Amino acid sequence: MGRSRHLLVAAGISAAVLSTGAALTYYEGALPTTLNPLYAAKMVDYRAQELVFDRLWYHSPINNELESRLVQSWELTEGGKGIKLELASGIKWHDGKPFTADDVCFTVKAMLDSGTPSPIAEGYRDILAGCTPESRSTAIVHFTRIVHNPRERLGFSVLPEHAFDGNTAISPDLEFSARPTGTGPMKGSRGTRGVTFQSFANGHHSPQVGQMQLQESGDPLLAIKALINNSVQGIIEVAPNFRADVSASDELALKSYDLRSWWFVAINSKKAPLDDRRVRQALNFMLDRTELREKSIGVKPGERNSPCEFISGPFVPSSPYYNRSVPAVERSDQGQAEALLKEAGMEKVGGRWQFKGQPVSFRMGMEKSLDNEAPDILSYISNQFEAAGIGSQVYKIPPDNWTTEAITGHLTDYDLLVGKWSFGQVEDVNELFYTRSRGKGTRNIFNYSEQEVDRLLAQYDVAKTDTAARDAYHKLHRKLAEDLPYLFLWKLDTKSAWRTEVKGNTIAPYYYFTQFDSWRYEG
Amino acid sequence: MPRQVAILFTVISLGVLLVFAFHAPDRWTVMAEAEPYASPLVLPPFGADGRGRPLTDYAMQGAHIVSLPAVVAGLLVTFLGVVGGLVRCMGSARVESVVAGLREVVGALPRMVVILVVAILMPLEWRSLMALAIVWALLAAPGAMDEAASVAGRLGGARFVEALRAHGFSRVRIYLYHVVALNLRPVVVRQGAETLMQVVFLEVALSFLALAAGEPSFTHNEATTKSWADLLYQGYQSIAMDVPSAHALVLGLLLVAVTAVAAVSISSAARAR
Amino acid sequence: MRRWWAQPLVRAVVALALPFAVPAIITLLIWALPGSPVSIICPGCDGAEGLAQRWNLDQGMVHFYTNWMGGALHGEFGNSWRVVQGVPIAELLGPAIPVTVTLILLAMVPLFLASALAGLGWIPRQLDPLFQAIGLVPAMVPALVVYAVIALRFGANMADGPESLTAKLLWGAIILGITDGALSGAIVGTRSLFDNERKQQYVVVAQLRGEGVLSNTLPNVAGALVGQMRGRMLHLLSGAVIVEAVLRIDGLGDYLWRATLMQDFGLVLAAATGFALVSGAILMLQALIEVAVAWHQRRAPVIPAPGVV
Amino acid sequence: MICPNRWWAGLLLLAIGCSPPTVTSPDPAGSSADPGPDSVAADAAIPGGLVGSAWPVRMSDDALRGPFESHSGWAALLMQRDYPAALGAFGGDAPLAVGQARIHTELAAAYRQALRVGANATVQVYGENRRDEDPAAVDCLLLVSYVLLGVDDPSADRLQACQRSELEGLGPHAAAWDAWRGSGAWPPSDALAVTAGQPGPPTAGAMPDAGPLPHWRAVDLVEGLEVQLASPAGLLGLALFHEQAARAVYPQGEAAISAMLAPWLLPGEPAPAVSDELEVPLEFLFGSAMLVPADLSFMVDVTRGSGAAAVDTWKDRSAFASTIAPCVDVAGGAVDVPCVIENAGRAFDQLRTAMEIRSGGEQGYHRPFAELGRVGTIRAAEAVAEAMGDEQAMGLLRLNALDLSIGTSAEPHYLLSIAAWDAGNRNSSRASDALHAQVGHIPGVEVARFPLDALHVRLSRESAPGVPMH
Repeated sequence: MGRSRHLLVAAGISAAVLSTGAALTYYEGALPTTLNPLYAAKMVDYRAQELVFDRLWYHSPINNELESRLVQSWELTEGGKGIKLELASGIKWHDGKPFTADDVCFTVKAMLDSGTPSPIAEGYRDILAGCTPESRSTAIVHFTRIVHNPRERLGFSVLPEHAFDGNTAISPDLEFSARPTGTGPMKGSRGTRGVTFQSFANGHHSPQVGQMQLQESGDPLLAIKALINNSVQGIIEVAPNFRADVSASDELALKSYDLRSWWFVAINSKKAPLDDRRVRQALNFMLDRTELREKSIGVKPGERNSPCEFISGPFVPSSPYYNRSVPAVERSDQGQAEALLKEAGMEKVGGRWQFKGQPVSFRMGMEKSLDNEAPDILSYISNQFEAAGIGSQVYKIPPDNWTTEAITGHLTDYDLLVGKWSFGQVEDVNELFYTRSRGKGTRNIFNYSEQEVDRLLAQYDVAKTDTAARDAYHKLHRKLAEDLPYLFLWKLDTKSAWRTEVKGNTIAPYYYFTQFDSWRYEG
Repeated sequence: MPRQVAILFTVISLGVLLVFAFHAPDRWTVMAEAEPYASPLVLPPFGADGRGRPLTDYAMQGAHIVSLPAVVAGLLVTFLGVVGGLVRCMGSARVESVVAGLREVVGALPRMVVILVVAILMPLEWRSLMALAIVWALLAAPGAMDEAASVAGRLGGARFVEALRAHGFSRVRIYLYHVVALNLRPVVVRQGAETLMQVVFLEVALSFLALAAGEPSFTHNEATTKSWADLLYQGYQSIAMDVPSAHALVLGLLLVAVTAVAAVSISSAARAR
Repeated sequence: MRRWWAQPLVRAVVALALPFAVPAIITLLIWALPGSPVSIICPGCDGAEGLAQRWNLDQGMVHFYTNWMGGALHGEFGNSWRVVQGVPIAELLGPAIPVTVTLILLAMVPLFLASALAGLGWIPRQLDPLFQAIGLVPAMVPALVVYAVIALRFGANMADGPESLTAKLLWGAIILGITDGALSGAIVGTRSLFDNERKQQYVVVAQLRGEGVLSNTLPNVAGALVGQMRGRMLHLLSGAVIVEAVLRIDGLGDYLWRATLMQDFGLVLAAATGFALVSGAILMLQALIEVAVAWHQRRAPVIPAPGVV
Repeated sequence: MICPNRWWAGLLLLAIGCSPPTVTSPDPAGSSADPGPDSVAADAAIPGGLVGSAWPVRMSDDALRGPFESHSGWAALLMQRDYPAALGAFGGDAPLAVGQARIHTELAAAYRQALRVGANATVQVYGENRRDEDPAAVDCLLLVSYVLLGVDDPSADRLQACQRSELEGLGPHAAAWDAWRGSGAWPPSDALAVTAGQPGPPTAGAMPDAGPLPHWRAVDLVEGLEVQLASPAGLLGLALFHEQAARAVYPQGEAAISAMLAPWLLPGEPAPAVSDELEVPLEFLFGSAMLVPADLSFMVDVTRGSGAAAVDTWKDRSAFASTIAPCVDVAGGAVDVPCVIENAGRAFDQLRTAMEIRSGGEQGYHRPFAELGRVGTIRAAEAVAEAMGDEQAMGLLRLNALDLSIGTSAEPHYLLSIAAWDAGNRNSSRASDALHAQVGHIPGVEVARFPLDALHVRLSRESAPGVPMH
């Protein structure tokens, strides 16, 4: 090794750098858009922010207890419409300033401030009414109504008042988004190439990993080779076709990451002929999901404990909201598809379907990063449509355009969009199917609007009992399986891969790094 | 290189590219036809990729992407070169200074910067190589016009035309045959051939960058079309990560070489006698 | 060009105008894009009027451009919207310009050497095909191989971290200098320039008088030589975008590439203006050298070339 | 360190200091070069004598493994954990009684865990999170659940509250179970008699389901919508059916069946005696998370006998006890989790080395078999932590074992026991995923789904607002 080290120095990499303790480096599919918790747009944002901030209350990943590192004791006040928080002492912000009740109330006020255009704050505005700091260590949070389990509703990250000099209108492009000040176990700073985390021992945190680095994994093959080669110590989302390599290695451990995700093909029901429900149902029968799954994800039919299970509605099959009386279309049924298209006024000329004399051809897009998890799925879908006589032009959409244009309903010149949604404990799908208006239906991809669906979603929102809410979503499931704004494909589990030198790496559902204090890296 | 050999090489190389381009499947065949990374011996003629699909489709579709835009850009530069030369022959100083000024402005910025700014402004569905190829040609044109003008200048410019007029040749014949065909041909054809090659390299570069950055390409719709950059990308993996895809790298470099041979042989075929 | 100073003057004017023209053209084109830039900055944010007002996007193009240029003149480019949301652009591009200039200068080293040797005639013509063949290798293949090896060998954070910057600049310069026809162009171009000049009458006369060939030819070809070198540098600047993006070097080229992908208009404007500044500087340098050469030539005796009426 | 070893790549990158690739995968830890079937490695986790008797090592002998490998029942059980297919195959033309008994015993254990899922979910949703909408009928199910879990009911007049519900058969059902509470009689035949969905007499090879579901349809007190209810006790009948079927088809295995069931018994059940000389057929060990017969006895002793003290008792005879002994501080009442994981890894390597030596080279089945040994070790330590009340260690060990319980190590009864623990911790997402994975494979476990679904809806509607993310 002597010759090459000498050459390394010649190549400009100083030997000193090589000998210092290496940082624990892990790959994410993409870099976080922001480290400001109010503007988390993707799952990678949530995971990175969990290292830098403390949520007021969180669920322990081990026994799911509702715990808080910031609140020492609490009691209900104002007859249940308020909760008085006695804060823990000895907690500092990453810049050394003390954590006080003013910070908690500043965060609540910032979320309620209309100058903070954050979709996440929007969610809290109909629950939180305000906050009054009684003393440096006591704050009272006011709710708009009496709620069950009030602590469950206070899962937001607390922001430092002094970092914004008290201005509660927080805009996404402040320097805070790249260099935040939090109370979490790690002090984070977003560089151009990744995010660097530095441990910050605190009254309520004692991280054992000194330095950590988040990198963006471009090529999945390079990522797995780098992991096997110990150039990187972890990969957050391992694509199904690489999981066997990880399981077969002695130096790697495949860890489960509890994230409820399901895949879909959104249909532009505003554009003819897709505005006709029978056409959408025909497309649903044209897709052979079993073949799609086998070819792109590699799951054989009938395989037990498969990470990928078919769905017929907007929920994962194990969820109580899933209407189990609505079967998934596992195999294609060309006969039924043809009958429906004929009924919708189309005719097949020379093996190609025509609508009003024009050959039917759809423009289909997919978020590019899904190609890593299900390689070539877009081509397989378009080939299946092609075989059934429907033409298609297919495009891969940059991840960034997906966030800025697809989700916000701007890609209206597309006919079909392949995507995926991820959920935590809350499986509220109102934002996906509600008619898009101010504050509602913010993720309604093709601005789908259907009266019956809006009624059911409203019924879910105002349901006074669980049974009413569940019935509403069961009916919604059946209605969507019939009206098909989406072709529902499947749910797919997420797995992470970490080297065995990383110990005590308990992975929390959805937020991932909640138990980071127990992580150790003996690299 | 003797002229006949140059013409032969031109015909062969252009022929290969155009045949590939013509037979390119318009839909990406995802049917595996062999073992992953099958060598050319197992799956002639070029072997298979990581999912058992023939590399010939990569070569053909890549040729299909670049052929038309590259030829159009080459012809555009050739045409503008001829215009530059003829303008010098007309001896109009004002037009010449306009061309010189244009050359300064256009030549001021690195071409890739201009290409990227144009690429950012193209909406997603207009993304194609043609627009970028034309921009590249317009960026290369002032250089070609300048060189053609200097050739025309060495001829004697307007005085050369007057001298031939004295011999009784018609103005059109002088410009087309004497000026362009005989004297400007080598320069403008070489400039056109070089632009043709550069446009191919531009496509490979942009697609390769998009692959390395995990972004969709600016030049083609990689959901249905593969580019030569995909070959080079798999090839790089064989060097850096022991993936058995060296035959993809060889094919990629071979296709790049064929393009270069085409450009060089066109230039030498059109060389002055 | 009748008067000798006309050409350098045009170059100087263009050099000064570039850093203002480029952002103006880009702003014009940004406004031509469908959809409002605000939705790109804060997707799905309702009530983002405040943001539009904050970034001067609410009163049309001219308002935006004048404010942007006003800020740019004293180094205030605003914050990055997408690439590194929230970080001041000046902080990103500050270190990026020297990195790119270093890369270009390092890449010029092999070109200077090759040009000098070719000029002196020490590189035989038979080697040209070899250099042209090397020139054909697209720059990004060796670049990505180097990146992958650094990533696999020294760890991903090293590959992207500052520690490996020097190594990446060294390798980037070598790749940039040799591939994409840069080296072969330098050799062939310089040699043909000097060969043509050696055929001139005055060189023969100078040799008869026992003077050195180079001392005579150099002043005359200096203008063309500088023009060629400037063309080469622009070619390298163009290649730098690719090499930086692949080797993940935080230079102007890479920021421009990433800002293009993520439609971070603030950064695109600043990075393109950065390129305009560098190109303008090279252009100004060429104009000054041309003036110097012309001034030197005017003081030297003029031997009329035979046969010119 | 992988470096491109192609000559041209090496040439190209010589300056970057790329030396020829060293062997990347280190030799399995602890293996000494000199052969010797069961040589003791320096940092051995399992004593040398025991390694040879562990079923993965014994099964490396082709002659011994042959009959198992060729029988479709074992393939279905081991590769897919597919009970219906395995049971069918064992009951085929040449019925394999021991194999059938093995499956019936595992089913008996699985149904008991499914029962605990239902009971815990009922307690959490109707006990801890009672809402005004919940009908009186839920008090009856709460009563039954508290009885089955052996937990004191916080409310004294639960039975009276239950009687207010006029749902047909629900009152007597609750009363019968209330009467059985504390009687110590097993099995609770009288209570089972008034429990819905009871299967017929136990017959080998049969897999009855839980009968028509839901057991009752009540009405919520606010909106008047239908509430579907099912009593977890419905699963006890199925558990006992399979237990008795196992004992009937393989009478000689009485002690082995009891020992295998012991860790999964319900609180009210009498525990079997801990026997030193336990006779366990290879068919019970093959493909299970127990390495040697003494491991079964050790687990019985930990879960139903002397608790943590069992570690010292069995240190020399049980592979698990010896592996986890250095990590258990009986006096301090704590288990060192990293130490357990480290030692389990060593046991894994030891088994693979011994198997490699026994079968003369690396084979495909070595890794999955040794993996079962590693999972079993961690599960043993988890049981010890539970016995000592070290909640934190038990939780961490469970998460580690859960990560390893994939593919051939995904034992349904263990996964359902994790679901029961999750349900008790109100972690309804993971619990419903685990239960859902068994629905359709183990008929009747859907009984537990009714209370678990109710729990998940209640929790998800009352947590912090969340938006779908991509």
